[in-house]
Amino acid sequence: MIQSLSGPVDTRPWWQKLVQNYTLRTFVQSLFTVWAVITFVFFLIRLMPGNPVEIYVNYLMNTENLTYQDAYNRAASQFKFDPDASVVQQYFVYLGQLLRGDMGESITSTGTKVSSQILRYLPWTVFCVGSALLISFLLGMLLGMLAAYFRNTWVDNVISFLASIVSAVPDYIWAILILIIFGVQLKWFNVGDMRGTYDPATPPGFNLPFILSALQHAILPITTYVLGSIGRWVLAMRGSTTSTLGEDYVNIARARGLKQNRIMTAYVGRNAALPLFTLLAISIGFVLGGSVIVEEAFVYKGLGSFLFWSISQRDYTSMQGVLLIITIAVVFSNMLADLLYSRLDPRVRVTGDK
Amino acid sequence: MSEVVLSVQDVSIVYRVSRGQVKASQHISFDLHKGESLALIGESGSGKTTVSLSFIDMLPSAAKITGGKVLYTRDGKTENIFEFSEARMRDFRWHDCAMVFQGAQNAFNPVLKIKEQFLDTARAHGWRDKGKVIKRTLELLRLVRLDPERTLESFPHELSGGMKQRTLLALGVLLDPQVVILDEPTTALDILTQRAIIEVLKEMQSRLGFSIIFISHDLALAAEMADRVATMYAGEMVELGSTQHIFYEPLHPYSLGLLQSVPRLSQDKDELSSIKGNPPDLIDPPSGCKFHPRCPFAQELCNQEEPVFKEHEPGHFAACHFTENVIEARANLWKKD
Amino acid sequence: MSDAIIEFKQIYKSFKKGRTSIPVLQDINLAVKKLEYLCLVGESGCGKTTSGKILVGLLKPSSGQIFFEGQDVSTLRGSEYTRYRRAVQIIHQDPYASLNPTHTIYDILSFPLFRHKLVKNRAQARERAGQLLETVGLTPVRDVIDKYPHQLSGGQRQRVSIARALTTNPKVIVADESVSMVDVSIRISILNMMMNMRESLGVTMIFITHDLALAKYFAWQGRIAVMYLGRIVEIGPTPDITHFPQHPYTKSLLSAIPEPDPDRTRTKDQIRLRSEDIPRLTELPPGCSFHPRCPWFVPGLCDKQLPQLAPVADSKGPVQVACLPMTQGKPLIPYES
Amino acid sequence: MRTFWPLLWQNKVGLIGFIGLVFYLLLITVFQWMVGFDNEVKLDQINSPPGSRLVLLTRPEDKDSYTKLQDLVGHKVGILEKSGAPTFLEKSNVEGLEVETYRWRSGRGVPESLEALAAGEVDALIIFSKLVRRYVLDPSSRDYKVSLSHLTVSNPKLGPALLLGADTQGRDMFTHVINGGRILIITAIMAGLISTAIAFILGTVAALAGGIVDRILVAIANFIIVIPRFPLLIVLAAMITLNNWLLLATLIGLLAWPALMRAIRAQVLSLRERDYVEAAMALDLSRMHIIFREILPNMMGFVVINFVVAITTAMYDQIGLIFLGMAPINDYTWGVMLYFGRSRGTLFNIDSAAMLLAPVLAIAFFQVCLVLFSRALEEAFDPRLRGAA
Repeated sequence: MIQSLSGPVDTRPWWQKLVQNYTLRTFVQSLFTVWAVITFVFFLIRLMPGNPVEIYVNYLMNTENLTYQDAYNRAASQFKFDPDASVVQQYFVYLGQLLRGDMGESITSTGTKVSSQILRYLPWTVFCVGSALLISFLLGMLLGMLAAYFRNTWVDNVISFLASIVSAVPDYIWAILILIIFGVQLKWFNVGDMRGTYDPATPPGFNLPFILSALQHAILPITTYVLGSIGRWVLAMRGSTTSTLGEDYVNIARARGLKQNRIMTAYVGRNAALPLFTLLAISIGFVLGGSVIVEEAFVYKGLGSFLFWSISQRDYTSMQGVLLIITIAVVFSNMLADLLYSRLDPRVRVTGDK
Repeated sequence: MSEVVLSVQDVSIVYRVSRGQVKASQHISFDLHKGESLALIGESGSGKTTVSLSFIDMLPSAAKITGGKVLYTRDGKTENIFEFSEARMRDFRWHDCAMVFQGAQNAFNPVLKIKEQFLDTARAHGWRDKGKVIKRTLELLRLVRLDPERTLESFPHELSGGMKQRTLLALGVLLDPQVVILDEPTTALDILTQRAIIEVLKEMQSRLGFSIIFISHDLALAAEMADRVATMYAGEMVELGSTQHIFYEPLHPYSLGLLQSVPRLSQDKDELSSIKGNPPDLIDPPSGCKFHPRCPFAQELCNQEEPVFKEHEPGHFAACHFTENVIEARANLWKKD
Repeated sequence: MSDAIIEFKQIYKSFKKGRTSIPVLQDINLAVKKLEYLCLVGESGCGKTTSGKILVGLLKPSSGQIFFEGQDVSTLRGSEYTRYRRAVQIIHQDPYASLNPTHTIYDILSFPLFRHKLVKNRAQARERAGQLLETVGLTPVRDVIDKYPHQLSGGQRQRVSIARALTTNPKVIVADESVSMVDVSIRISILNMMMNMRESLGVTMIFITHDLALAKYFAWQGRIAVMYLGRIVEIGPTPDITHFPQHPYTKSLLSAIPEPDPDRTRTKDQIRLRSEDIPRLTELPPGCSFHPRCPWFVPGLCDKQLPQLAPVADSKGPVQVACLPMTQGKPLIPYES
Repeated sequence: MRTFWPLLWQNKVGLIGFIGLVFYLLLITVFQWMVGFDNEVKLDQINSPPGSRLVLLTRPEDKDSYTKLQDLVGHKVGILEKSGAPTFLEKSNVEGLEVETYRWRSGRGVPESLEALAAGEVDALIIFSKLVRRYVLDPSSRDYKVSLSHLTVSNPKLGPALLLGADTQGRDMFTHVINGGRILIITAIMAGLISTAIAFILGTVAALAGGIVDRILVAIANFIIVIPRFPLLIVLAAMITLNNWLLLATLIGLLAWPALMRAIRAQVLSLRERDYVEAAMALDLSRMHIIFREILPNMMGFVVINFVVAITTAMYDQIGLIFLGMAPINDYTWGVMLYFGRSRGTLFNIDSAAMLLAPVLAIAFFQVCLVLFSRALEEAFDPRLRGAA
């Protein structure tokens, strides 16, 4: 009476396999979300009462004494839409442009492509936010695990208390605190020298002085992002590890006489870290959101600072472009986190849902 | 009788809680012989799991062993488990004494293949020869009637509950332990799956010759599996004897009460009755015999003096002041059969 | 059957999970006579709990009709429907999950009393709640009525659940595994109390359990329906089912159950199934769903045709089985592969 | 709830948070009323460097002679014409002071007055602390004109010194800090209420209605959740003129509900499966009874905790918006202080630390208190954690 394993004989036809493929499905879902966001942002900018086009038309009428029609046509040429077409038609033209990677031209600096502007600022933000997330994710997991292992001892109390405090304080408050205390009062560094993304004296390129300069300029924003996000990781990892420590398989691993190291890494650590990957995506969105103020505070010329600039200049095409890029980044990092999770958790790999 | 593997002597364990001390297990003594299966039966909170957790030092942090010793003998050498160093205890676990917990649903690390988990266990106890471990694993999986190769390559979630339980049994005997503790091994399993586990267990025990401590609230299972049975009530062992003793000649009113409260399939209409009252509060247990508030035979003495756990006939122990009344009552009750 | 208080006619129920639909109940026909003891027995996933929930109106069947006192429930409207809902009540399995922890016992009992205008004011509600608590043996009432569920023991909570089910003066009570989580020593007293409710309150009891021994005790004067994978495979008077099981599944089940009687349980004949895999509900085998496991499988018959409940050939007994060879009068021959 | 207070008492960290929140409550009610709001623009102080206060400067040999203003009676005191000193002296009502006024001339009058002090033309000088640092204590200063190394700064209690200095218009910053929280806190609470209410209603409806309603609501939530909230908020703020706190609260609330809505939906779904809810259904208790008496009490803790968390989110959002100048800056709030700090360069002014740190710390502590309190609530409401304690 040998028992056979029920299940994994896959008899689905190829097209069904394709449709039910987890990676593909996640990807299509992400594309759909991006499309929805594009549509949302487009109509938001076009159809809101007092929408940017209207405002711009009014602005032109007031400043340059144009008639409504002239002003409208002028606005249309700058917003890159056909003034005679309906909003829906404009929408499809816009979609087509987007597919070709064309986000239109900046309104305030005529002739500059929004996409090239974004490409200029994006890498710095990606560099900053990316390294900050990596640092706080790894460090946070480590501290969280530590707190969970020493549950209800002073180690845990200190770590959890500090994590609560750190997670409570908004990242831009950290930025201001760093500036006031270390920059202005203690003069540990010269704030003025650290503005921008690198020292204009060092030519960009893959060489040590440039990298050092880039790091020097990024260190403050990175520190701020780390401070702003690490508390969450610590608390999440502590909670996750605590509940994993209570799992049967961990107890049984102990009863099996496994060495402590092995239990802590392969049994507790791996399982406790799993839920954090889902949080990673949310965190990316959060940190990117905060980058607007943090970059502004440190005068770091990244995407957030560009967004703020375009908003204060009422440069709607740039604004639209940046908002889109940020959302797409979040959607796809969501997807990546999902896929990463499914790589790490065999339960998802097979069934395709959590 | 054959040699004693595990000798439990006067072990007491308490849990510290905010209200005081829960006297979870008090003055537990018994000997486990080589190759026998001993059932610990009792209701929830009777302390049967607590005492067995203490053998492998797996008690929760709130628990404290307040007395007693557990002597373990292997190859003629006897040691007190409670005095083990950490390293010795780690090696003792699973290699000498494996514990199969209830609810195997979650017994395996969900992110590792079954094979990894067998290898992990072997590696932790110094078995370096991977091929040999795999060979033994395949053998054991076949013994528990699973498809060995496929089980080995599976992740835990790909196995059904019954399969996991059997895989865990195979893992339990991987290192050829002398003692296997089974904590409610069939609870939450279907009847037919439970039957398969029972068969597998019996076969494994006869092949490998380990001793079993069997923890259950299910009298029927004990009747089928055990050579000897110990009844536990409110943290104390109240009766210990052969399966025949406990099921046909119980000396303790609680054992008798339990037998009276379970229906039997093969009989026609049974005369059943519950034990009156509720299990006692273990922080503030009743004076004297802890069972006396629920006992139909209780007299003034029971309230005042704790009965001694003593041998009434060879191999049959009980802690009751008035065993002769129990014998009389049981004769009256079972005459009708 | 005019004396049926509740009747299932061709009840089907399936749950949707994503794109797949899981058939939980298939073609259930069952008539429960007034004041009859009926037990639904089966392993987990057989659909017994779903049947219970459909019976009390918590779930709607996917197709089929339920008759309450001869009326099709789906045609009942307004007060008629309310009358039906009040007349059938359920007692859940887990005494720890079935009482809302934020309410006192009085609250729990008084909500339905007020809702159905069975009492006019607080004083009346308290009095009625007290009566109900006395009915279920929770005396003295004043020790219980203002407590929160967490202050009571498992057995006491289960009694409160029963009292709550009685608030609406029901005619039918479905007890879903209602004692399986209660300590062994007090199970019977709760079961006896429920059985007494038939006489004292005129309640028809439907008992759902996986434990055949309990089913036998409870429904000795009634009937047992054995379910397997969403279908009733055998139904008949309890003594017939427990002593002379007909369907291969019932036979295996009975042979697999250990008994609290060492001699008897060890000499029991064991039926060996051909497979221990329980098919998934989403991938039910064709024909009789038990055929891949059945030791008396007849190729070409059992795997082709769907068996219907019918009396065993040549017998005029009241037992009905869903087994093609038996109903067609063919002898059961062990299947050799 | 009856078990809540003892649990809070045991949880010292949570207690700190709770006490802190009570303090903030007092701040926006009682303290605020007691301190008042200094909205009087002092034209004579218009040039005062932000955050500085008046100090008394003397020659070293007189270091300990003047501990209060009265000690200067009969002596000559130098003041700058447009500094706060004239008003201060006027208000302090000390008779018999000889006052010598020096011209301000964009600060260039300062060295003059200092020279006068060094030369013994005046016995003491009432001057801004910031200028002292710049002209007297910092030898590298390019404005260093005279040798004043023998001068000492002493600071007798010059009347009611401004705790946190004055802003660029001479208004008492301390009163601003005390007053700057009310609107923020009320708005944050409103936004928290709005988002929690939306999340609760939609989550409950989605879970109980199921089917297509559920799928649509969840899809909307999933959609909103991927758009980074803060950038969207500033884009929206660029289009809607946020001149109204209720509007701001509504906007924040409208964007912050999805995560909580999904969590509440999951909670209701799991609670709905509880046996006691099923029993209530079997007893034909009303839908309202089931939602409000059976389900809600068992997730009240969850809702309250998330309400507290929602307040922190709203606080983050609105102060962020104000900091960027995209939300109301007419009302003088902590956020506006930061905004001015950034836009007027006070951030980089070494003497303005106290003035900027005050709102920064007020915000930070408020958030910390909320988080500590919410964590205490979590422990109090979670029976699993409670058992472990």
